[in-house]
Amino acid sequence: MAADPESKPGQIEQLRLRERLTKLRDLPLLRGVGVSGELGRLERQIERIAAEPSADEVWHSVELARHQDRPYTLDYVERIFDDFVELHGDRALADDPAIVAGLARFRGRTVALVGHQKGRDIRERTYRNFGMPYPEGYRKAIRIMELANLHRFPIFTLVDTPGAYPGVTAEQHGQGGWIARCQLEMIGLEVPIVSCVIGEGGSGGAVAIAVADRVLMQENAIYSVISPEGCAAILWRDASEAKKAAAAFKPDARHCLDLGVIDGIVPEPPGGAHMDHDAASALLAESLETALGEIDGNEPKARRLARRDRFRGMGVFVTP
Amino acid sequence: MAADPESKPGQIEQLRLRERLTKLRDLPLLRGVGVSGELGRLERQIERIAAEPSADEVWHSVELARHQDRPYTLDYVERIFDDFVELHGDRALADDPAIVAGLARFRGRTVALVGHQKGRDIRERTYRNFGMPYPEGYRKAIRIMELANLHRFPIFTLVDTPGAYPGVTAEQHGQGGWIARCQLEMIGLEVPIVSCVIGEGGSGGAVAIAVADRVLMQENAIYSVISPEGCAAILWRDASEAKKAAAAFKPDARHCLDLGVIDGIVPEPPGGAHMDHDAASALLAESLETALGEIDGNEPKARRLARRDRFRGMGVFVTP
Amino acid sequence: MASRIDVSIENRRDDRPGEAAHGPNTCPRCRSHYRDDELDANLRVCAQCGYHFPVRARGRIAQLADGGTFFEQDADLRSADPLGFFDLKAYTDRLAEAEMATGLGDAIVAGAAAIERRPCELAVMEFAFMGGSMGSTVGEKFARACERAADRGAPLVCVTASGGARMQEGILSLMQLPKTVSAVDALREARTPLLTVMAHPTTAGVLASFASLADVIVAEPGALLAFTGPRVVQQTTREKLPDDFGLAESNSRFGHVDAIVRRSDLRPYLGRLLALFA
Amino acid sequence: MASRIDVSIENRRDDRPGEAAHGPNTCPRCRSHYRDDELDANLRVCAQCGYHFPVRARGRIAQLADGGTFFEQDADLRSADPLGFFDLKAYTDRLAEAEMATGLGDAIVAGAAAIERRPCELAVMEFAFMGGSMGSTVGEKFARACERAADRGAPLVCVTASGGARMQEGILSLMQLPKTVSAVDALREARTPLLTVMAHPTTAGVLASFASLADVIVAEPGALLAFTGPRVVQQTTREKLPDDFGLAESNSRFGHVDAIVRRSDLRPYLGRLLALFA
Ligand SMILES: [Zn+2]
Ligand SMILES: [Zn+2]
Repeated sequence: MAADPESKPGQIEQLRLRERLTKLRDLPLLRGVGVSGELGRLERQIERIAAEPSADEVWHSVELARHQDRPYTLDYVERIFDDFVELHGDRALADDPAIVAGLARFRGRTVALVGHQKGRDIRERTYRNFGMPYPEGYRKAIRIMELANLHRFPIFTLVDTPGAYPGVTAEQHGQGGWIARCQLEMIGLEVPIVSCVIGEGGSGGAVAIAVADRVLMQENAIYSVISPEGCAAILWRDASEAKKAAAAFKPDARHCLDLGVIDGIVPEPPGGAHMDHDAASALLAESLETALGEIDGNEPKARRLARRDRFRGMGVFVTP
Repeated sequence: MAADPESKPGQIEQLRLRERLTKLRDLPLLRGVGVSGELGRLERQIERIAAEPSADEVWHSVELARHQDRPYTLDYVERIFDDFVELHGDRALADDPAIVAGLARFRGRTVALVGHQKGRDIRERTYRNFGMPYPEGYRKAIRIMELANLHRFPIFTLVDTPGAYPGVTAEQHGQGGWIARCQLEMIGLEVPIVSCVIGEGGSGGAVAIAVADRVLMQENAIYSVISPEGCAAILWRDASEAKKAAAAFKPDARHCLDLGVIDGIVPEPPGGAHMDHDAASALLAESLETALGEIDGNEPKARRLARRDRFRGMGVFVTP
Repeated sequence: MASRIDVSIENRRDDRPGEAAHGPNTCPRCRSHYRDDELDANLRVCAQCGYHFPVRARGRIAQLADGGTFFEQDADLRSADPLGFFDLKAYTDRLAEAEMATGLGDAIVAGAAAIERRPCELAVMEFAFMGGSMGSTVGEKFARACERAADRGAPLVCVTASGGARMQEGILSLMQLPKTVSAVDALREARTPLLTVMAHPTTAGVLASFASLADVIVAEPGALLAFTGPRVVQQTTREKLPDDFGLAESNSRFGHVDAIVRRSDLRPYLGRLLALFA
Repeated sequence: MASRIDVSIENRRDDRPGEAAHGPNTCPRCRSHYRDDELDANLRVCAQCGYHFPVRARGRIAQLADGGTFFEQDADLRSADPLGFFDLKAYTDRLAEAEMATGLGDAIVAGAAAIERRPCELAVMEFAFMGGSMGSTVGEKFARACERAADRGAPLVCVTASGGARMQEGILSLMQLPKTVSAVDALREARTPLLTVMAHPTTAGVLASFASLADVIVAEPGALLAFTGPRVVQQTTREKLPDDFGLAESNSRFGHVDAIVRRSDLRPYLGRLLALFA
């Protein structure tokens, strides 16, 4: 099976992989690398992408993406941005602490920032609901993105959630609908949007704020349709088979890049982002700047349509 | 004082009144009259506008506007429109029965309809909350108006509320903010909008859905910043002085027309709309059609700006 | 740690509270039993208690489209296996089995149709095909239906029944959310109406994408419409769930659907809407 | 029968729960007493308990605008009496008395200013002028401030304090809601920022129009921000009111304001926002 390193990927996949790798080698896809000058590392990463990552490598990403010392959105905000002013409330029902949003200065200009926010200690985790938003959080995100669109501020989103909160009230308040509306909102914006998955990109609750012109992932982030435990519980009928499940559905950055889901991988400091928040922030900042620079000059309507086309084209199917 | 028929209106008012009357005589402002052929009645109504209405006349309007047999929004909908499909829900929290909204056919075309809805019997009154919306109702209104705008359906709104609901939950859910946003929404729409006050046009809760290209009032409707009882309680410190208060703040259709707040008065059957729902509906339908016809052909952006200018210009002040 | 599950494609068949598995033609609410032809003749609604049995995609099309008007499109599209996914069974085997069992190439059937003499595009999901899960093929067929609708200027009617994204396609299945949302955005830009009929169950990734973005949302009585199903909510939060948790009736009360329409009324109701949007 | 009151211009001065009327310089929360110059030196905030006393419009401008930068506009605008309104007293007499008492032509002062060296338009409402009620003149001066802001491309900062619409102008006062909303719409079309500082009390017609439409809404601690004040809610519904009913803190919890900012922080906070929106 695919989780097993010696198994062969399907024919179609091999074809796609080869095509993508050809392009990859010509593109500065590992964002931030060029700036930090680690070109050898770029080479090595491309080699690693060429090889099917092992189950152990995939699982290592899962562990690092959830590492309790990993930087969260506000850790990056305080290191990367100046004059951050957090804005609160969905103007309807609540302010959801699982999503932070606001305005800040980045490289001398004003930008809007939206990100999931986990908590570091027990108290803050509870307050932030472990980074799992209610519909109120997505409404706040929509509001701030509309504000940014009106005043022509570029938008950065940082994605880091196990998923949207699966609770009774969240359902009653329209969790599914607001995840959908948040995506529709982002598809329609005329300002540049760069998203980066900085930890767990968990399912609909993650993609809700990741409909961007450029989608990045940190080297050890994961982005997935379901948690490994959830997948294992359903398909293997045993949540402890999470490692096997992760290897099968491949939530790691390298696979996401290969599948065309993300545009680049943001390097982390040696050992992972949790080892050095400052270094991780510097690398992320460079990547955000590079990615923004690529789309910043484009005509707004053209950029919006390119974003739509980007997502319209996602997926693999065959016509026999 | 002004409530007293023999008192003199102020100089500025006299000037405005004369100006408006000059225009009035040249315009088909009493909508529906031309069609129903009661030209003599038009003349008499103009004469009545020319005279300062008496306190009794104003109070009579207040009583008729609140008459328990007066037709409500759904009474008109079933008589004036075909194939009405009611749409429900604010997509966030609830469906507010104090506001009804939907799509229907009118004179062979599809229109959107939004209106306050009171209840006829005790049970329905409770269900409809006496026509006093929560923020949820205004969100539903916004949603349906956005739907109409997308699909280029003209919008009719029927206004009939004592006011937005003054309750704890309504406040917590942002009553003031949603009344404001509903007005902003209407200012921004590119489709034609015609509103008619069909009963009580009570304060912010009424104007929230009355930001239209043409605003009409039925002959015995009232439109006011506060209820007569509320005004009396505050200014006379005695709610039983409501009749005096009403005479002073002049919520009747003739005064609203004179002050430039509405564009026309929709005639009611003899004795008032409650005497003959069918006849009242026919007169209202003619008026809606006439008013829509006046704005229907205009270029959407120009119509939107004209609507904005219309409300921008409201009020009387002096620069000594 | 994230042990929550918000996409379940295998086990949502009987997620409605209080409804255990029975024979396919036994009413789970009142235990009435029917022959297939009896049920079909009553639109697969229990004549005794009004329970709405699931309807297969082809049966739904027969119920809704005017006779002889449905013209299927993209029937030849098939799912690839981009991840070489293998759990207890290979994804390719699951696809082959589902195709054998349903006679369909994937979990959605789409094409041109007329409902009550109103032309439209009609896309109907098939829950029997891997729990109606949305992979690249479902997303693609929905997006193409949007594009055909916009091109023709005909409304798109979509009947949804889905456990969510198809996890065997990994992250690409999640990408079907923004992909179908993009298609809806283009549809809206063309001012072409989208009407969804949410049948049991409409959950997770489908609820969290195109299904919720319709101009008008109609639900079938008793349908589960939830981002997260009751079992997972219960397991994750230990909350006591309301009896009607996630059902169409609850969604209606909370303002998320325009109307709950009984199956016997569905065709004329859609006909009226299509006339209004024509 | 409609016996509800949602606009009260006379009696909202002490609508905050648990705060009875005292001398103007006695803290209603901790009973500390101050001389005028003491209070002014501390921005009219109680040094003991942090209670925010009301600030008059001119005082607010002095607190917020950089010295010498405020340049008033439309100071000559005066309210007319379109209805010849007379209750226990003539409206014209009330206007004259309010002007005598406040030295202002109406309940708002507007003009060009700079806050922390950032140019802006500044419009400040005066509650002491007929309860900060909004009649045609207030609406006009706000609308003109919007237009000047859009023309100059400078953000508009508005400090609100109002009992609502001015009922002595009848329906024309209600029309100031859509009028100011129209002005905000034009401001937004010009992509010019609007920031509101909601001071105590911001209620009824002002909350239900321009104040709530700002890009960023800041509230002062303890300010009553309600469409309907607690007394009327209590009288009308007989509901038990939460202790913090309608207060800034409650509005913050329910998602209606971006931040509650203490008066001592207000000027630098606005300066940061203006820099971000520059
Ligand atoms: Zn049954
Ligand atoms: Zn004190």
